[in-house]
Amino acid sequence: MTDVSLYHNDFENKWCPGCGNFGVLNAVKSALAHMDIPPEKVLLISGIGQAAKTPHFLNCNFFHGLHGRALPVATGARLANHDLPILVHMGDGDCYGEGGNHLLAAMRRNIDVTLLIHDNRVYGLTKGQASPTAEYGFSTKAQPFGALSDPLKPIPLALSQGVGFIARGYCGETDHLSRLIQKAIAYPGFSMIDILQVCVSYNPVNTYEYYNERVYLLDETKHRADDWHGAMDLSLQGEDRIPIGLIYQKQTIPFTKRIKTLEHGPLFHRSFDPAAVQAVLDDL
Amino acid sequence: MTDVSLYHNDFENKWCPGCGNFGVLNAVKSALAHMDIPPEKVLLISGIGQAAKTPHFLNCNFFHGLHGRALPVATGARLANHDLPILVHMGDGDCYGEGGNHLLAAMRRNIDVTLLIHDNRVYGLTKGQASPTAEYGFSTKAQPFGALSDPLKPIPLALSQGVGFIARGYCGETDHLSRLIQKAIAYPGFSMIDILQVCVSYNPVNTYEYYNERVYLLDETKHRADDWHGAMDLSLQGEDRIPIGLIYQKQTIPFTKRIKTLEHGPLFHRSFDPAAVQAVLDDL
Amino acid sequence: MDIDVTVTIGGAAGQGIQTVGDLLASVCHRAGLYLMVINDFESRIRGGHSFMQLRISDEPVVAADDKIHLLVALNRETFDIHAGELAEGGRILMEEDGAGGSDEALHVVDVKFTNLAEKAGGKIMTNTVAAGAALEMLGAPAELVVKVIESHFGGKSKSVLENNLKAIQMGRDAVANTDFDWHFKWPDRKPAGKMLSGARALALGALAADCRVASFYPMSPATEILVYLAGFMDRFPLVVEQAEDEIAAINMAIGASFGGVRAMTATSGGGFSLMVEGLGLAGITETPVVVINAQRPGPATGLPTRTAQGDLFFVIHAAQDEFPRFVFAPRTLDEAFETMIRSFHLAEKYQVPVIVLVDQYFNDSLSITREKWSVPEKIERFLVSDADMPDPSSYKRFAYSESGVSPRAVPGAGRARVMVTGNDHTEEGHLSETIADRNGQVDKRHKKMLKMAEEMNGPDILFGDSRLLLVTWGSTDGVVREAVNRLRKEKHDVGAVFFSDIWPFPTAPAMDALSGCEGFLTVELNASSQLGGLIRRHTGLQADGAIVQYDGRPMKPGHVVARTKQYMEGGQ
Amino acid sequence: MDIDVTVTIGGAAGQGIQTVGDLLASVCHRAGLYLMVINDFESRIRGGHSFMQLRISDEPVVAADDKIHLLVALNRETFDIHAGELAEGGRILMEEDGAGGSDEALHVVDVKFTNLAEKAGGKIMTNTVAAGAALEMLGAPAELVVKVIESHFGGKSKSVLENNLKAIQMGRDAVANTDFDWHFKWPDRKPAGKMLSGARALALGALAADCRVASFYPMSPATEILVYLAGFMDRFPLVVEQAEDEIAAINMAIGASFGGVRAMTATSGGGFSLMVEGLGLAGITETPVVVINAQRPGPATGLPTRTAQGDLFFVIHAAQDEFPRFVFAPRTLDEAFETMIRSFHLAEKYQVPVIVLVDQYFNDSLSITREKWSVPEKIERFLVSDADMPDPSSYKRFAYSESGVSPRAVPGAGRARVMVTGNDHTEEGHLSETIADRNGQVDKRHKKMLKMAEEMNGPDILFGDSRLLLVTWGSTDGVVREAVNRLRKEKHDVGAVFFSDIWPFPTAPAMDALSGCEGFLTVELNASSQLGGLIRRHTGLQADGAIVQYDGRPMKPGHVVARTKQYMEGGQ
Ligand SMILES: Cc1ncc(C[n+]2csc(CCOP(=O)(O)OP(=O)(O)O)c2C)c(N)n1
Ligand SMILES: Cc1ncc(C[n+]2csc(CCOP(=O)(O)OP(=O)(O)O)c2C)c(N)n1
Ligand code: SF4
Ligand code: SF4
Ligand SMILES: [Mg+2]
Ligand SMILES: [Mg+2]
Repeated sequence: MTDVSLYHNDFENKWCPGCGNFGVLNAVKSALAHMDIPPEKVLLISGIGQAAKTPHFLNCNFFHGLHGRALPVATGARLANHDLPILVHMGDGDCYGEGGNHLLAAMRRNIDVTLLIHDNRVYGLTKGQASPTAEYGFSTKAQPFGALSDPLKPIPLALSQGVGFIARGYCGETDHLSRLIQKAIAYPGFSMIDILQVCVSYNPVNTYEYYNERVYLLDETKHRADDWHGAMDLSLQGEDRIPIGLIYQKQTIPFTKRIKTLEHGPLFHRSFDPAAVQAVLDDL
Repeated sequence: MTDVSLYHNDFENKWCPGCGNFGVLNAVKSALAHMDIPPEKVLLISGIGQAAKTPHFLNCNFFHGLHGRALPVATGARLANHDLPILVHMGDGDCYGEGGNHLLAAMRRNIDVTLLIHDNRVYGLTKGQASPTAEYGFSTKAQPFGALSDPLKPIPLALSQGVGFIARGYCGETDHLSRLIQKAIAYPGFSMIDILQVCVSYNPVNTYEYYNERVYLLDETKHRADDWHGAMDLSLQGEDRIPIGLIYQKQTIPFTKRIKTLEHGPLFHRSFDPAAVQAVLDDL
Repeated sequence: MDIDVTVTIGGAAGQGIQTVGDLLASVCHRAGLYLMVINDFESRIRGGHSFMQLRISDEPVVAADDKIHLLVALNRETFDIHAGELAEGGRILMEEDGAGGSDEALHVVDVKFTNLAEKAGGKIMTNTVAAGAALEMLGAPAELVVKVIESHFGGKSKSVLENNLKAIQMGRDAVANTDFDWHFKWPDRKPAGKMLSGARALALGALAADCRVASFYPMSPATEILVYLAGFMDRFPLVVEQAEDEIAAINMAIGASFGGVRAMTATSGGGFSLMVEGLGLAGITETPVVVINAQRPGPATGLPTRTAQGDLFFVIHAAQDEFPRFVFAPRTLDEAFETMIRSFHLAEKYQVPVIVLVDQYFNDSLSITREKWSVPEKIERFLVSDADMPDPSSYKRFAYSESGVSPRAVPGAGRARVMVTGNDHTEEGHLSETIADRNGQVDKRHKKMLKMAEEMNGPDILFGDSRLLLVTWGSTDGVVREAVNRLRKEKHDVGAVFFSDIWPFPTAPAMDALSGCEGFLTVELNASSQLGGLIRRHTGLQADGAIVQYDGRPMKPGHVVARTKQYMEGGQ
Repeated sequence: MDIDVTVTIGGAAGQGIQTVGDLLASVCHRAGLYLMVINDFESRIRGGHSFMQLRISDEPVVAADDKIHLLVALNRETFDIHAGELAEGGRILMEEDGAGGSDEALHVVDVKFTNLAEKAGGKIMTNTVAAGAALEMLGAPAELVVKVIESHFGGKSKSVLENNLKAIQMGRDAVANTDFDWHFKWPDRKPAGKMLSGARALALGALAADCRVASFYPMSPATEILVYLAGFMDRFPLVVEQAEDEIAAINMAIGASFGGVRAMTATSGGGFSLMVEGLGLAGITETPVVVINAQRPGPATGLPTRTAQGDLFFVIHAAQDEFPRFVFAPRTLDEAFETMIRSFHLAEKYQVPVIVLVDQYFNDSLSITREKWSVPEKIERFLVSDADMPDPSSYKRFAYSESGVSPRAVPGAGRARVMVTGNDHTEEGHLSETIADRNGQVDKRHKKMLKMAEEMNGPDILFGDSRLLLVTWGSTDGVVREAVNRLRKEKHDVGAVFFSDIWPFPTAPAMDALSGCEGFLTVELNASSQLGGLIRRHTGLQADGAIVQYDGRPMKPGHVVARTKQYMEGGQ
């Protein structure tokens, strides 16, 4: 195992003290250390939001792009070099709001990246509007009479579209989350972890207490990860008890394995063959 | 019942002869006639594509907007006047491709409109590229080596997000489709019918023969519309046999009923009260 | 001005700078003073460095000043960053006197904010203590201070109120009798006007314009506009809805407008980028819609909480091909309120999109209104109904007309069917690809531009017959105004020209305003001097120089003065 | 020109006009003739009215002609629409001779397309019969016609080929010995160049530039570019991927470019609108990316299958705030191919987005290349790797530099970590909100503009010392070129100036080109004369008039000639 301090950097963290993102950050570092992926051999891609700042706070390659658009960037980067592991960090607004269409497409492509959604059920960086996962009626300055939409259900959504690796983590269970992330990185195909993340500044409902009371570790002897129906039922239950862990896993064909061109190695490493192009031109 | 010819207009139809859209068009007219909704008291909203041209081919109010954006337009129109029935016509590319994020949001809002997806599993108007519902490997000029994505599964998607009215129709079963549309219009909340629509020009796979062999009417005695699990199983089955009919229905609170402001009648009909505004200003 | 004091309160986000600032501002406002309060904060929720700067005067103030007279430093960083900006004789209120032996340390008045707060009942009242100290330095009357505290904390529990009253008093006592050159005699007047932010002025304008649907996706610095408006949903026929993205936001507004009510959206550059296609849809479907673009530095995410004026050409030309639109850049609270009313009116009168171009500096600053705001008695909707038509069944939404404006009916309101498409179309609204329909509809739309141009006000002019003119637009108005006044006091023959009606460009009045001077300089918060380019494109007149700034901070009058002098001395 | 014939083939979509046109074009091409083939079709798959127009010559042709010499009418509507465009002596091949007693009916040569096709083996060969008849009218050599049929239908079953050979012969026999003024003696030369469409020239340019990821969302008239490119995925290190929308398309290209390969996307105005925010992201992250915008009339959906040049200002200013970009508007096939190679090169050299602005007319027209295309021997990537760095662990992606260009490394390629953000940032690539970093990075980016400007070619000039100059850009080149030649034949002192390098605007060469003439007129496919505005903004020179057209159809030389004369006669 690599020394986790290799992933530390001295760039000033900009999150609120007590923010659940710290737990996620630690879990990511620990997962990379456990998997011996050196900082320069991993790529983090993110959208915009508090969650999306994550890559700045550890040692790694990163592309911190636009609100909602991390997945297309990740798809492009994946096509350029399918040997480089990619983690995508998005907020719930980022991923399920602005970026919803790309999420659907990423599922359909089965792009081989690991998507970590820091799901604090609120828009943190813009100071506390209801996010797509906020409860119906969640009241904020922007929604003084409560959020009017039902919350998005990310795990049922992923199940419905045949995603092959679906998990839920909790920022308050860093080691557990680290293990999930390791499994997700190791999974060949699209892997997605919806992470219950506490926002101490803008979400007074889904607090540490709220989750500590409700969250329980999935018992692998009771719920088998290949049981799709069980997974669906588990994730459609109310919030009295919230299971965390690997909810569903199956084998799939990852995106880059679907593309014949990529059989010859990453695009980035291929060489240019002017003669072949000239032959095309001459043949016109 | 209103005379269906009232919905005819003499604007030249621009679809290919034999196109499945004709069946959908007839079903819509027949549904409106059966429900005695006069042409000037219904609003059709559409995106861009062959499907989205539908409103031009019957007598009605319409707004034929941008590719993928019919649902937000419909949401706005709904807010302005929640007494006017709204049908939204979109293609599969329109609705599940470009417009995917709005579909997720419409489900969450439960906007009280009827969404009819003319699902021909191809991009018709742009001459035959793979659409989000095209089979994996579907080959076209744009996908000479086959489509690389798995198809979107619209009905499981809707089920996973708690949509209250989900049906599947077939352009080859016009009467059946007309009845479904009537039920959908009558449903208070978001109602969605994914319509198997044949494209005779660009989809050589999902032809009339293809569907005629596979499509069967859901037997209401065997599948109860309130059986969510049954509905999910039905719609995750392979394509050997394809059920059409009302797949799932439950009671929900439609969007416009969630908004207190709208209790006093449609916004469009409310009057302006300058004194009330002046009072706000004076109180600052 | 007899009174002209600048107070800066700085600290980390989350330390409650806002409360100190709000209390100070409220006291000044109630005393009948004028104010300009600017906010400077980072894109984070806790930590970092933020500050609020209040300029307080007995006369209207339109810009922040260059120097600080009283610095309230809630942490050491604030001292490090701002002490250098202290005016001669200025003082610094802070916790530690050992300010590193620097020259500025001499000006520190040591106030043990935290200790005192704890004594008053809890550390949380640190900022109340600080407010008390600052108010005392300025000489604010005790009764007024108590009144403000009472109304500020009135809604809370009794003990909260009492503790805060204690805290404010402790702050005052801590600095009692400290020498301070800007300690002044407070007037006892009525409030000079309403005190509010630019964002709220825009929201109130929308309310007064009978806006009924406002859709948005949160984005600084626009969010506050519709968040504030949302608070009125319970009392007015109004729905403010957070959309799933900006594309939805503008399409929702278009749908609502088509459906028969006035509608708007508000965003910043990144969101506006996503609205561009929808803007064109409003253009070709001739659907009235008001879009506020509150500028911040870019491109992409740029500096999310800072200010800029970099989107001028972008909003004028946004979307493929051409169609008429209005662009307004209000300069003051009063003008913002009026601009919203006017924008909704003109949007419906001409059936076009209207873009209101503001910025973070404008939206987040507080100041005092100058005019009495009044609400239109009646909202003219420019709609037609069956009664206006010989034969409703043959109603043509896009009928040709002299003015280019076609009769606009509402779907479902009568027998007329309303047919609209974003494709080229016939007069009825059906798809068409003929040359006649294309040219007919393009010409019809472009015809409107002629009348629209007549609606445009020329620029505002200050000492227009001066040799040198400073030319600016939007919220940079106040800074340039103050710079001109200062320059003239020093006997420089300098005037200014202020644009708020931007598009259709008011060519003739611009010519008039600019062709008499010997030279002119543009003053803008963008790198390429976009207004300069616009003026040259439309009038042929070329600016002799440009004072530009693009660091995300509002311009300061002193900078404009210095750069203008530099130019006059041939240094440009 | 000894040979100069225009053949128009018209009918309903789905009738196989394309086949007739392709056969004719192939025969001409193989005979060594020059060609310009324009396509006019409606936004539908079957029915309506479409046509293809071929201008055939023994010399290079750069524009469509105004008159038709031979009209092949596959249905009656074609006769109704086009008969009026017939040149004196022109003939019409069609099925029914009873063409309504109109004057033009006299010119009809009755060919029973369907009957003959049925005799040849099936109705489906109607278009082959028509092609045969048309080729015979023109005097095409029999062996060549047979060869073309053989290669066209060679891949099909033997009976298909045989039937088509029969059909073509029947068509030829049906008109044998018909008088026709444009029956000409065919040369027996090698093909003059490659025959292809603008869209394909762009795709081939991308292939030759080593583009490895191309993401797109289908949109006319851009789709064909990447659809054609997709066909090469099996033979080259290339992935062409259809995205879920245009926002994804540009962000995918940016991701791929960041990931280390050359990447592009292509769209039309509506899709470009959706890409605007991403364009800004490429700007601030300094990620090279090539974006083709194939213009069509708008706004919104407008006329999806027609042509326009209405996006000039839009693409120059698209996205909030300012950042350097290139804009090129290639005018010919050869230039398009070269422009793509140059665009990818310059995108990487300066780490900026490059916009290639073409249009439907350009993309969908077929013509003949003039130059031999050659592929760069080596692709210069302007990348750095660990070996170039003293200490890879302290690599700074956005380091300040003399030229403004920073060292660009690829993530995962070595020990250097590559850190990139769409926010303002430090040299390392970390978030920053300081004035120093903001100004530093803006200045760094803007510095690049100076060098970029040096890369720009001035406009192409034709008879530049004429009294009157016609000034145009992009694909309108050929039409203006032909108009100038016609005007000069009539002894008018008219020349022309053609821009293809648009941005950074080549101010000095533009000045040079335009300041000598007595007057100039702009010629553009947009309503407001955007090039005219751009020229005035940058040079101060104002056009004396504008020849504009915005009906979605390509301009015709005759129109330019007529409007120019009108101007010269003082009629403007
Ligand atoms: C196009 C665009 N729209 C809006 C914004 C403003 N914005 C920044 S972060 C954010 C949402 C943050 O919420 P979430 O994604 O849940 O992340 P969190 O801050 O909660 O981690 C928004 C709306 C933006 N940057 N870009
Ligand atoms: C923003 C945008 N992107 C792309 C297009 C081009 N376009 C028009 S229709 C269409 C897809 C049509 O497919 P679908 O929605 O399935 O409708 P169909 O024609 O099959 O009924 C596309 C991509 C467009 N008009 N606007
Ligand atoms: S606002 Fe919420 S999510 Fe953002 S850093 Fe603070 S606690 Fe974390
Ligand atoms: S292309 Fe397909 S969907 Fe479109 S009209 Fe023709 S058959 Fe129908
Ligand atoms: Mg969040
Ligand atoms: Mg389709």
